[in-house]
Amino acid sequence: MISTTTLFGLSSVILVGLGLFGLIVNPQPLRKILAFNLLGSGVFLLFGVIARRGAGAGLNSDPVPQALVITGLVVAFAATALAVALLLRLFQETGQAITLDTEDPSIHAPARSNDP
Amino acid sequence: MISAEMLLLISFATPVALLLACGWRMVRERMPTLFAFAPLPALATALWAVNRPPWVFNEARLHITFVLDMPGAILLGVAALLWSAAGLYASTYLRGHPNLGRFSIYWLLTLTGSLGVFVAADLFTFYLTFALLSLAAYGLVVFDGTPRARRAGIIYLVLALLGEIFLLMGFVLLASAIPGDSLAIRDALATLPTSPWRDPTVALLIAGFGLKMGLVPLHVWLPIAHPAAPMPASAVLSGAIIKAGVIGLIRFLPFDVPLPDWGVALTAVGLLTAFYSVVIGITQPNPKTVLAYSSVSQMGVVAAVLGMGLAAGQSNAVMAATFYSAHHLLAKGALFLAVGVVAATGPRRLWWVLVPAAILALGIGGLPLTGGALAKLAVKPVLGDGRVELLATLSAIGTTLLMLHFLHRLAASASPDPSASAPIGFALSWMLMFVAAIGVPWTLYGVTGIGVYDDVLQPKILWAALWPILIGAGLALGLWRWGRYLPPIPEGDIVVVGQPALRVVVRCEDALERVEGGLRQWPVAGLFMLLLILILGGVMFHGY
Amino acid sequence: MMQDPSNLLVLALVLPVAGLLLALVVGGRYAGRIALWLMPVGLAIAVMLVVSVIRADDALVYDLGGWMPPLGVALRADGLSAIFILTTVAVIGATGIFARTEFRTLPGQPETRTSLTFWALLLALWGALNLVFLSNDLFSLFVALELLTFSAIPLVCLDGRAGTLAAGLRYLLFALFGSVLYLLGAVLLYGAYGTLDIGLLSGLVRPEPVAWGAAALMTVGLMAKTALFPLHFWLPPAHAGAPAAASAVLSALVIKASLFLIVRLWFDAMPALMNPTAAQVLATLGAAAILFGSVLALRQARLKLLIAYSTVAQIGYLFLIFPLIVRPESGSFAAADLYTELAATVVSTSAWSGGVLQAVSHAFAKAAMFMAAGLIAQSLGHDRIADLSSIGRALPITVLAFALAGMSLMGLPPSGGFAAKWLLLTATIETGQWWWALVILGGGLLTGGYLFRVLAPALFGSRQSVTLRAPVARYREVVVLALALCSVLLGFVRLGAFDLVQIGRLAKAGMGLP
Amino acid sequence: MTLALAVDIGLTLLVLAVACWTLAVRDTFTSVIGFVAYGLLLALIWVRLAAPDVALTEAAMGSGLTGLLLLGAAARLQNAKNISAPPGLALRWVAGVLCALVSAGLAAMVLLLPDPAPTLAPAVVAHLPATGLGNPVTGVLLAYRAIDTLLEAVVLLPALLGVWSLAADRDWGGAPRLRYHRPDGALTLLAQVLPPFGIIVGIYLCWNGADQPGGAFQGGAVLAAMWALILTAGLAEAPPVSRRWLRWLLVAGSAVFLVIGLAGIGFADAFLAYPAGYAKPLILTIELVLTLSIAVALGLLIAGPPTRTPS
Repeated sequence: MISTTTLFGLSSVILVGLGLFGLIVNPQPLRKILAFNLLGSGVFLLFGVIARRGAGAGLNSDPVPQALVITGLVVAFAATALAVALLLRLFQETGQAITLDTEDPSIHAPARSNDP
Repeated sequence: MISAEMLLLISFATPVALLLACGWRMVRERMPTLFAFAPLPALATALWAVNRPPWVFNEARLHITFVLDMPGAILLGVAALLWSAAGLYASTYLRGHPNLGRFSIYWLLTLTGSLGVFVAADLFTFYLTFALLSLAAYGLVVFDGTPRARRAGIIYLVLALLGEIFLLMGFVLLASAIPGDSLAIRDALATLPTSPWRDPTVALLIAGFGLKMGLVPLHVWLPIAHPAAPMPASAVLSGAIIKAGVIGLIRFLPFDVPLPDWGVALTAVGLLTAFYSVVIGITQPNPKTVLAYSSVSQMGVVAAVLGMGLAAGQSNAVMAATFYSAHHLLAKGALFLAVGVVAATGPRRLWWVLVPAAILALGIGGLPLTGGALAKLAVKPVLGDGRVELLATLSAIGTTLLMLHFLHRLAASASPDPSASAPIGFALSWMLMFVAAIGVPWTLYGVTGIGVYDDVLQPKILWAALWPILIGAGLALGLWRWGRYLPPIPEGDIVVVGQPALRVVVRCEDALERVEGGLRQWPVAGLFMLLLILILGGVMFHGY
Repeated sequence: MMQDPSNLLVLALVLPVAGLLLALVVGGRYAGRIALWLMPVGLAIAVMLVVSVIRADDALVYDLGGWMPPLGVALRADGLSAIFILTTVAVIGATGIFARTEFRTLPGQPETRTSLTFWALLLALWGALNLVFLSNDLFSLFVALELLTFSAIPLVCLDGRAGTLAAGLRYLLFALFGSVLYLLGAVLLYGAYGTLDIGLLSGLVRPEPVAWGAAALMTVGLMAKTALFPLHFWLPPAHAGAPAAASAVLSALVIKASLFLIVRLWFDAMPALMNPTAAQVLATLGAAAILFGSVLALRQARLKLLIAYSTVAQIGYLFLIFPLIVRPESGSFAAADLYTELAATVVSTSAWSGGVLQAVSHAFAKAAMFMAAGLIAQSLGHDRIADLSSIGRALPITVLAFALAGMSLMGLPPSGGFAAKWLLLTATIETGQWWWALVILGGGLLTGGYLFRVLAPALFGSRQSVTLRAPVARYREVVVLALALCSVLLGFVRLGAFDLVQIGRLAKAGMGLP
Repeated sequence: MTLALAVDIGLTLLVLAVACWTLAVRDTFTSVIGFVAYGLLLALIWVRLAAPDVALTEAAMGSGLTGLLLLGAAARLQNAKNISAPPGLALRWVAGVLCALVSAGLAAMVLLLPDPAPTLAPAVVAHLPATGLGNPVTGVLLAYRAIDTLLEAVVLLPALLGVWSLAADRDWGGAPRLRYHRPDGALTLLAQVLPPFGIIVGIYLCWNGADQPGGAFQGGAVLAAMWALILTAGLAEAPPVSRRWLRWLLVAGSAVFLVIGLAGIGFADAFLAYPAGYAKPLILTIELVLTLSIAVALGLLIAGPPTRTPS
């Protein structure tokens, strides 16, 4: 009989796979950011499963991974916010939804001085 | 009484101080006038050291070790002499030149390395000075800024770096064989014969130093780079700098333990070089190129001498090769200066340049009573009586032919203005070198105990030196008569194979660039990330 | 407070963080001044740290909050950490002086954008680096890596051009990709061993599937952040597009942080997993990095891109140390005699010292090169390599600094790069892996090639006069020269001083290796 | 099969289905909505994993704040010309296979995790009395691993500075503006009704975090979400980034934490240690200030870079 932790553990692993797939294959930056969040949630879920497996001493779940997941969620949010801000600024600058899959050729063109 | 430490210190402090002074524009503009004096402390050091037991200077904090022994001191002394004379020449040559600051920096850098390499006593110091002279000399080769000089510079640099690579690996192998932390050349030599990496070490060392000496087939850069440099730089390049390879072989090969295979191989390469470069040299119209090929040929003879010594475990080969090289250094340096003097001299005054030049040129072939004859005499015992000796004699014929061809081309390169005469600086330095090239070998020959003067004057020996000259002269007549039928061969001969090789390299680079362009795609990089996870995980799984 | 040298670990961590908070409060007008005042203090702390580690001849450990691992988090400074902390403060300090007037609010003007963000982010970056070098806990290290990423990426896009924004976004997303993989590995380790402390893990990790998986995930995740070939695609545009001062820090330090963690993982956290074949895989990637990075550097039209690709190549050298530390012929370990086998596996210290020296001298050299390129770009208004003829006439100190730094990259004596190359070559001989020697030597030739493309016209160009669009402040040139000289003079550091590298190494301390 | 397990399986399938749909759906806006739903379902899973603190954070941050952020971005990017083509079929297949392989490997590792699982729960419980706290998660966050929490609060600052640094030079000193389009009635209503409750919940979460599920991050996230809602609806303006009080608010949490931590060196012989008997009040102080700072930082992260151009 499959246990709850195994079930959620396996689903977390599938979420990781889905997140990886989306991050690699989807060309739109916003969808990549979304896939990154999916991937991250899969990793956090796995940590939650590990916490649950470590129940003991009167606790239903090991609190250390829980605390770490909370911290991790904040980091992931900050990362998402930074990425979204960059993406929107880039959109504002170029006026089109750029792709990250291939490089902007202008970077290889001689640039104006970087120093003001 | 100045101590040896002080002398040695001043020898290197002088060029370094001048180099630092180049940071100041006022001094930099006047620096060439000081060129002639920069090597003089080193000359004094060499004079101090001649005929004394080896003396070691160790500065442990900076890993700098020097040794003053006979071979090092002799080469240091004659090299300092050439640097001084060429410096005098350069100060006139550069007058009013817009880039003379640049020249000064590279001249002094090369000078420091060139003098240091003769006295370096540990692997680090040797590699440091060797690399310094190799790379700084690039600045001299390309100084003219012409496309020809720049091409020469690239070829020079590629091969010089290749040589550095051979040496670095060889040195690491040497150091790895030394028990403990020592980097002293003496300790390296002591362990080399029993080192587990003996053969690769010796091969790498011969390749690295042979490249600097111009041994075939690693000689290609030399006939291209030496003529491309300005006249005084050509003189030191062909005279002093290639001797870094000679001192390298002297310092790093174990001459008291016979290594027959390597000895024979080195001799064979040396003799091949000696003949090959004569054959190519006689097709060259430019007197400087002819001289460069002659340098290659002469270094071949030195390599043959060292090879015979290595094969038989004869340590007297060291002094013989040193003396031979010292003579070549002076004579070749002088002849390069002569090319410059002749180019500035009209036909009317030409004879007083051409006659001494002829004496020096034929001296390289072994003309009796010249330093060259002494040099040939000095190496004779090492070469023995067999086939090698015969081949060496034949190479003297070749050298004579090559040097007569040089004189021919030299005379043709005189200034078209009949009354032109070389500036006093040119003439003075040339006369100085001429005197040195005649006088110094004679002095050294007796003083250092390489031979006794009485031997030199025996008729049998005089004749033995003379007949190859005569045959060479006969061949030279033939060359003048039928020389035009010789095929034109570019400078650096086999360098032409570099062209298709270069195309292949460029094509490979194109391919790499295309592949990298593909890898810069996000999805591809992402896939590689997953692939690497699987590979690393799999490899670890498989490992147990 | 100073009696206990382990307080230095806390200070090294708190100083930049406090600086960041302070800078944010006082604003752009004083942020730069705060950073510049804190840097000498940081330098003093770093020097004291090095001295303390040498004097203690062991790692300094600090249990934060008085809680011992596995419950708490420990800071730990061994010789390796101390060296990197010192290098970091030196490079960041030089960057600070270099950028002193570039990012500032003029008196009487309202606060400008870069005058706050540049300095605050530089301080955050410094704190993140110190944390990476000090933390002994895999999760704190994750936070440190993220802190590093968040402070590095805005620095890339400081000029706000579309090109650098795109480069920054690619960098950010790929770095996050790497972080998640790293975190996944750490999670698995916690699941298997119930701790995230490196010291405890080193005794617990056994060769088993979960550990292999974790090691693979974490290594690859960190490789992506280090930009090891073929995961390097984000680096050239990001490092080339950033302002010179930022590029210097990014190329010199930021990528080394994740590399440092790989080393920590392999040799400290999971020594039992040290696998010769996996080490060969890493080094093969390193060799490919050297080849591709150098060839691409040869073909760039812009100076900063050339330098960025040179970083890609130089990272490769650092990955060559793995097989030189893990000997190939030592086969599988039986669990029983694991530690004796391990003792035989860890060979001479040459590779360690060589690797560290390579990392440190590259840090100084690359910082100098990016700053020199920045000065050239500033004074010419462009950084096209084809138009750098005779620039040495106009900017002699800058070009000299570039040449000296290049000397170190090429491994010419007496530079730090030479000493590093020497040690690495020695290690290849000692471990009988001559093929890596060929890679090291060939890479040197290629390095010479791409530097030649810059230096030959710069030093030997035929132009008689070069007109500069903007003058270059002398003190900035001097900073660049000082960095380049550091990387050259490292070669004179008595190699024995790099015994410091060995102090407090877990694999050594815990396993009683000679 | 027990009912609980059946519920778990149903929940899992639902989460996986929503996740797949989120990835597969063509329209980005729809995809983000899917992600928000996914986050809420995930919070349920966290409850099932006996991790209410994480469930709260996931709901507030993972689903709420992230959703708000992504929705805003998707709305702005909706009119963008899409010039990016997806990679070729072969590449997608390879990616799919590799992802599946990685997942399979991970699944094997999950199944191979040791039993009984190593855990720090006993250690956490054993030392909890020393901190005076009732919630073990808060104990980990603010005592045992206080450094992570401190750094976490600090990490928000460079991220925020990073977002701010994306402003144009001329916009520096202006205020962030969140309104993407004309707010509709529903949003305004929501923004009028929800915040009073949200703020109470946020403060409660923070205050109660010492003993019950909740804490600074959760409380801060809820407060930030409320603020962001108000800003989005256009009911209030964000303050200009150059305001000194705003900067103080941002750093206050980390600064107080840092100062108390440093005081620990003198009074409790370690950085980030609390003197015996004072642990709980100090932790509560830190949490309170931290909640405020985190709320401001998170809210500003959503609000984006400053601007001066009128709407």
